[in-house]
Amino acid sequence: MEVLGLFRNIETAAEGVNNLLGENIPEDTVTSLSSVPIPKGTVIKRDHSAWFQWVTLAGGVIGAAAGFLLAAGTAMLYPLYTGDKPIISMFPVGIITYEFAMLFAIIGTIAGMLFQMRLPCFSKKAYDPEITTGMIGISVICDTEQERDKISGILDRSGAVRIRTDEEVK
Amino acid sequence: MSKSKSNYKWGMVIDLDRCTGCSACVVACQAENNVPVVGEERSAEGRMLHWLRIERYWDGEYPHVRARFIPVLCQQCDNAPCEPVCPVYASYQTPEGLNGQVYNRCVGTRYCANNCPWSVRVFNFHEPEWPKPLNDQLNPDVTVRSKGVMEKCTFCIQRINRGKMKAKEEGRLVRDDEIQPACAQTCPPGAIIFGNMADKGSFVFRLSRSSRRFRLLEDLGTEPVVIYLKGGGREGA
Amino acid sequence: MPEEEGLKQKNIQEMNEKMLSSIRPPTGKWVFLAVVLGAITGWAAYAWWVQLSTGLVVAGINRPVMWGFYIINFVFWVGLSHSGTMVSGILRLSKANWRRPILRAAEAMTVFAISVAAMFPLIHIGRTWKAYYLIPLPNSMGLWPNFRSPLLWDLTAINTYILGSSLFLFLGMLPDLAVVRDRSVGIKKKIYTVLAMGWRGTDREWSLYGKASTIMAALIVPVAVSVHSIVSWDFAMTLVPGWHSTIFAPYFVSGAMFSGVAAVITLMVILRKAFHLEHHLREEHFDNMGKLLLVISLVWSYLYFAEVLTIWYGHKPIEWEVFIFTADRYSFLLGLMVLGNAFITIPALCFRRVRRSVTVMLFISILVNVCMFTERFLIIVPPLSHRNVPFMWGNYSPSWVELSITAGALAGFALMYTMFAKFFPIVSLTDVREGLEMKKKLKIGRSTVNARIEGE
Amino acid sequence: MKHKRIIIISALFFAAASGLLFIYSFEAIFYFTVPVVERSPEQPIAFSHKKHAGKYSINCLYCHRYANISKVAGVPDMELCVSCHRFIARKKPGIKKLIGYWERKEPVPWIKVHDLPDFTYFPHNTHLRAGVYCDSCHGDVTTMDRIERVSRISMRWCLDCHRERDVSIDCLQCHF
Amino acid sequence: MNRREFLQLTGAAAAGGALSSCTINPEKLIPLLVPPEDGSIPGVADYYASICRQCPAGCGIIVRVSEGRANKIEGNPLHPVNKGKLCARGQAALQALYHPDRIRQPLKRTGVRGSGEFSPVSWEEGLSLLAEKLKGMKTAGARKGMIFFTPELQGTILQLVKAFTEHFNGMHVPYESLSLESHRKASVDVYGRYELPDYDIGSAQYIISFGADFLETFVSPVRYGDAYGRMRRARPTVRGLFTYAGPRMSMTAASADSWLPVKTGKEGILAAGMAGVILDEELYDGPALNIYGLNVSELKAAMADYPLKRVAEETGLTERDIFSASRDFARLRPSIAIAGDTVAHQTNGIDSIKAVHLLNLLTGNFGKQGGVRFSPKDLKQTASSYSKLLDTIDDMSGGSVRVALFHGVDPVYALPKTSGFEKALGKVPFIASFSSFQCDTTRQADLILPDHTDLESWGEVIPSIGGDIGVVGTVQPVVRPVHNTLAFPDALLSLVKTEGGKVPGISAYGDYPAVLKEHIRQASGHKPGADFERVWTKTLQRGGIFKEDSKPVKSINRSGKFIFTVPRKAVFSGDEKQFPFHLHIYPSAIMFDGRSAHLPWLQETPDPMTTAVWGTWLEINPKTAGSLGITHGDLVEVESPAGSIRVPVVIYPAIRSEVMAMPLGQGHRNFGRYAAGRGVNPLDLLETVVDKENRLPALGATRVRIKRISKKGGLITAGHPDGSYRGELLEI
Repeated sequence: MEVLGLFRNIETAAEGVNNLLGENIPEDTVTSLSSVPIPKGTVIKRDHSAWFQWVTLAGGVIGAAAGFLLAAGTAMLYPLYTGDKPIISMFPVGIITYEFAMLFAIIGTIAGMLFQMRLPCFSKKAYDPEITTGMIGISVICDTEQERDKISGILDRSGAVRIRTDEEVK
Repeated sequence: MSKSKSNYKWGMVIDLDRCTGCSACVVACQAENNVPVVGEERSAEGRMLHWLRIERYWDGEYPHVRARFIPVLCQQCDNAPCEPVCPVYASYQTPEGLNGQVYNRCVGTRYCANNCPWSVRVFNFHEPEWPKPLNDQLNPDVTVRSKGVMEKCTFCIQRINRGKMKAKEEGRLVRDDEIQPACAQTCPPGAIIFGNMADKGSFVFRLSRSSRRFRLLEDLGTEPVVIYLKGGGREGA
Repeated sequence: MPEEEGLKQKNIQEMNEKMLSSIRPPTGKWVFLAVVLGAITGWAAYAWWVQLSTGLVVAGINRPVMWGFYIINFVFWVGLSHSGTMVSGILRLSKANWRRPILRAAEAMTVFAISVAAMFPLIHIGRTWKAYYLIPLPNSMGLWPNFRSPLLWDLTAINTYILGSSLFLFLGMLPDLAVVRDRSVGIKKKIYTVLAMGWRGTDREWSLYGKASTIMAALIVPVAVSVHSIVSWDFAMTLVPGWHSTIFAPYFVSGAMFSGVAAVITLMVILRKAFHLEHHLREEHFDNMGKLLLVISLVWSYLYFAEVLTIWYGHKPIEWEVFIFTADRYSFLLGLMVLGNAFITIPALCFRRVRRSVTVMLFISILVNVCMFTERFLIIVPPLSHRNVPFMWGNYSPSWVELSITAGALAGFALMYTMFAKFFPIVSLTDVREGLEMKKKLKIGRSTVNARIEGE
Repeated sequence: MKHKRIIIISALFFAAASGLLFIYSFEAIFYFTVPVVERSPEQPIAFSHKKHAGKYSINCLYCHRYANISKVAGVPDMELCVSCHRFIARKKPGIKKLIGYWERKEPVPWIKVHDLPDFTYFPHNTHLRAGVYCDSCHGDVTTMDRIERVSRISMRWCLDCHRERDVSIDCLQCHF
Repeated sequence: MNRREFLQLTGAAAAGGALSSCTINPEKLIPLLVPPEDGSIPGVADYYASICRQCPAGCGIIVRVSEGRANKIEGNPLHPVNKGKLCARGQAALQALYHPDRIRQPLKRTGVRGSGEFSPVSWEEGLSLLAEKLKGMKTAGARKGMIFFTPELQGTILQLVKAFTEHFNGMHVPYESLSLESHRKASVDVYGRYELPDYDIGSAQYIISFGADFLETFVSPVRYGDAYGRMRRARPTVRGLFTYAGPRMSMTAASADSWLPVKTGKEGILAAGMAGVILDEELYDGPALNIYGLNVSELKAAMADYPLKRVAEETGLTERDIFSASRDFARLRPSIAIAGDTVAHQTNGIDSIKAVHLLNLLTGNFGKQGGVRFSPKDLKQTASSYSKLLDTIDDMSGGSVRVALFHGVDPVYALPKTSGFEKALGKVPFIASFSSFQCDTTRQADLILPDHTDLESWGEVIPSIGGDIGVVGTVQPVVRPVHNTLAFPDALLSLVKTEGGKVPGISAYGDYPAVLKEHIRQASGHKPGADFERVWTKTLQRGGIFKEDSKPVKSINRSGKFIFTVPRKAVFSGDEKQFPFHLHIYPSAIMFDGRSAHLPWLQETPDPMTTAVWGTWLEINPKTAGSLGITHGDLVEVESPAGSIRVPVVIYPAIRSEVMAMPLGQGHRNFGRYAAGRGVNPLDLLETVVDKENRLPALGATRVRIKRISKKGGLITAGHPDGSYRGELLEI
């Protein structure tokens, strides 16, 4: 269950968050929705440590391996001499390795990022198009009906323009 | 198939003191290897397909002018610049030290042609034509190249293979001057000599040791196996 | 106070409106443009078909000039593709805020330019229908491509670059897609919903997104450099006098960025006019781009000078012969190149007034790209026509087929671009608005944030 | 955190998978490149190798007389067929057909089953001499009523054989 | 079921791999009906020995035949003339066999003469048509009613043609466009031999050639080419030296150690001058002179008013060059002086040739190894006679000729326009040609009875030189006739037969192959029978009878005494004022006299000196060109008293400034798709007879003037014009 309160600006949104915390709603159930990145901590004080750079690294390593295999391995499969170049010649293999490493690193980054964002997800969540016109949304995850009503109450009191829950979206 | 394993290392010596520039070799090559005639228009565009050409250089001024003839064909370099640049191994080094050119593999990037300092590689810019019944004269032992394919002198590989097969049947190595490419075979003054450089007793090897020896564009360090012998003039003795 | 809040929100809506103006339903003008471009591309396609069916004899190439306009185009377009990575990659890393409005335009340009470039090897080779020999696939011949060949390096590098830059473009577009999603209805909405992947803009998403953008920028720049270095090695690896030079890689990279940045400037002018972005593409943007162009122009000139100096001083007969031949037969082109790339551009760009005048910048940027095309011609054709064996010297002039395909490439690129602008936000509005948001000092509830923008 | 490690590992797997996929996903293509010509087409005359080579055990070289002396094995000329069948089994419909062709002075338009790819030089005699007998490529024809292709005649197939017998796999052996 | 059908059946096997990429629909497998009756194996090549007939040299060839198709001509190592070597023209003969524009069956003219409108007829029809035309000849006593034009023939074919013309009391006119008539005349006067002298270049130490292009076209280029190679490099210690004297540096001259650019028509004087030097320096071979019946004092007297100084002035050379050349010639023995076409084709040709031969006598090189040699018995070869030919032209235009037959010659092309041959031919009521191609003459014919090409026919060739070995080369068919053609001799025989006539000593044997076989039997001196059959097969396999009795004649037995005189001044057509330049016409190294111009291989083979392909050109000295404002490839108009032509210019650094050279060979109006209407024929500039008293052809005796027309000469050269001067870039 999710409750979403729309606020006109960051100040009021922060206000709302304060009130929520005041009513001791655990902070890690609260999150903010916005159409531009909000400076860290202005609304939600929670740092999301990213780990997907490790996927980038892994991608790079695997890419390098793949590139090396391709350049060196295939040359071994049917060894044909060309000019004075050895069958496995350092520079070409290096270049291919490099290119593949970069390719897989890039793929890894995007993949890892989406993975950590838990995107793509098309399951209906509490949302309001107005967010993309500058409104700030405060969404709270909760389990029970009364909690929900309580939270929406708080948000309403702290000046939310509109309250939405994922039920009504459904 | 390492570079050295084979008993053969085909090589050629061209004695410029004997060469008269008569162009018999040019036609012989064309006849043996199904080299198409491209016609007047294409010739004008510089798209002639001769694998072997006689280069004529003027030096000096009348009356002390000289004309020099140099038969230029694929130099079959040991460190051939044309080979490594081919993305599909269509051009590669055979165990017997030839620059192989595999027509069915060639995709026609023309990279090899750019990287051949002798410009001996020719490209089929269009489908070759033999108005009937002229096609009856084609040599069945040699592929007819289609459009978009690079080609060049092969030292008459079909003859080399035939000779090797024969030798193999008789359980021996190929004898000296048993194999003759079309150009060497026909050359009236005997300026072109072909043979096995790996055989230290062969005529071609002995000639290649001559004091008159030089190689075209030797300073590029591509190690051509076509060796020229200086000639012409009293100084050439 | 609520009313001013409302006011602000209206502004944002208008801003979205304006910046997404490109995706309004197509006007007659736009359709006409698209049709014209399509026609030109079609003609080029026909020309290519002619070449495929009759062979490369319809092109101007011959012995000894085995490479011609196709390769020139290839190098040129790869060069253009460096715009995006340059502007967004490097400027993103250096946190230059004026980059924001032109970001998307540049990145899109990268993707399309490199795709166009990738076409040319296919058009160039003699047996296009056998091109799959170049791809490393297990096959019935048990044969693999030769990775010792620079062309294979090219293949991999460009493959990497296409994938990388497309992903880069997509990443940058993700939030904007969400915006578009929220503004559109019906089938369109469905499509954009899928593209936006359910982006909501939670603080979590934003923080990860920021990090990813930085990493991507850091990754794409070295790729870009490697791509054009490898393109230069296609030439530098050969024994062709005038090609076989160590300076080629940096020389080509600088040239690529030169033409890339110039192209971005041209594009800025066009977009500015087409979508009325005068507010967002202001003089300081042109000023900054001008400075950038000036720097690169200086680098290019320096490298060119070094290149020529070596040839002149070393005076290796054949290399000198090539240079003399160029200066003699192509004196006009050579002059044009040197003037356009150095002697006009550099002094002109030193003047603030020049850099800030849109029309002059347009002129200069176009001039630079013309000259860069010339430069590629002069790099490729003369050395080939006067190679080591004088008996086999020759000449080259493009045929109608090569010219039409060149025109077709340009048209095709423009077509793809207009299409893109029609369906996707051509201005990265999130970045722009982020910029605006951070303009002010923020004194907020539980903490104070110093919103001074780095870079400007 | 525990699930984080799991995610990392799975991500690694993903990257690895995509890597290998990129290289080896096309192995399948190799199987599609087998020429899609029919393996055992209907011949104009139902000639049975089973009968000739099998039942009457006629030597291959009796009909394919050039196999050991030339690069081509040689399709038996019609005179050869007729020379026997002028007397043998005249009544059979197939033979009637054959005689018909012969009298019309037409050759029988046999359909090629073993079609060597273009631009490839395959000398029969050399292979015979090397002890590669007919059946190693053409299969055991003594059991075939209608001849059929048993081996994929592709370059890789040639190479495998050449490799295992350690004969040259130099390109110019077969392509020139 | 004969071989011809068999050929049709062996599918495209010979096409060496179809061009198309592999097809999905199954290919057909077409069997032979019967095995090839000559026991040839599909996929295995057969080799047949024969003789090349592209020029009179008569080299031995071996033809490779696979699947019944000839696909390569190689030299015959057994043949003493060319020892396994072959020239470009010999190689290209193959394309004459399979030429797309060959005449494929007998043709009868339907349109007006020269319109080229013919309709096919059967052989019976064709032969009977000719027979009936000839019937008249026999009865009507009018001599010369029929004229038979052929090249210089020998052996059985000659007998046949002679007998044939006798039978229809016509006249046989042999004709070679590059006739060696004046050489024969000179050699009769000097050596008392009618046959051409053979030069043992291979073992000579010093050679001086007076315009003799013996490496490209002169008499037997392949034989001499081989000899040249040996002369240069075959001997461990000696490297033979070679000097060339002539106004233009020919391909042969390019191989010379030194080139003496002597003025046009002054070669004889140069030779005389050298003789003078040798006499003064007493470097001559005294005893030899006595044997040859020459007297030093007389010779000196003859040379009296030609001191070295004057010679130098006249020839335009320096005294030093002449002197050193003479001294080398006399000292470096054995040495040879050769006179060639450039000399012969001047109005003072015969004198000049004699002067050159005098040099050989002075140094005693007659009959020596490395000298001038003759075969044991004087081969009585029928040589063409120019004046005789000119007479026949008069007869034809006179109207007394009623039938003209042509075989293997193309006078309409190969005679100067001014000779009026074509017009005269127009007066002849009936013209028949046995040619395989629509050459300019055949075009005029009323009836064409196409002969086999050389590779399809029987015959024999006795080489014009290399006669010191009794050589009879046998020509045998290497493939079945490609088209519906009939062997020329058989055609003649059948014509005689239809007349019920007998050809003495020939028609007894039935068809021509039998005749040939009999002749070979006689030549080999065997009794008919089994053992001869073996000899016969062997002969065919070897490609002829080569008797190795190499006993060169040492003594000269001429009827009269050889009186030496310094050559007269050469006369030229055209006044020096109006026509300032000499026109130097030479047989092209590739096209020869034009008989090979229809072969595409040769058309595309770059000319060795100019690297020009697919056309003709005019060679001009760079200085002259500069002064006339002409550059490489310009189109110019060349004008002579006899006519004018337009031709592109090649700047040629190795030619005298007052001389302009043009090759023979192009400018056919017909002659197949590759030759027709290509280039121009320099003969159009010549007067028929310049040398009034001898009435000999004189290619070099014309003066011209030129005018620049435009930039577009349409010249194609394989070599880059500027690059050709930049050899130093190759560091050689």
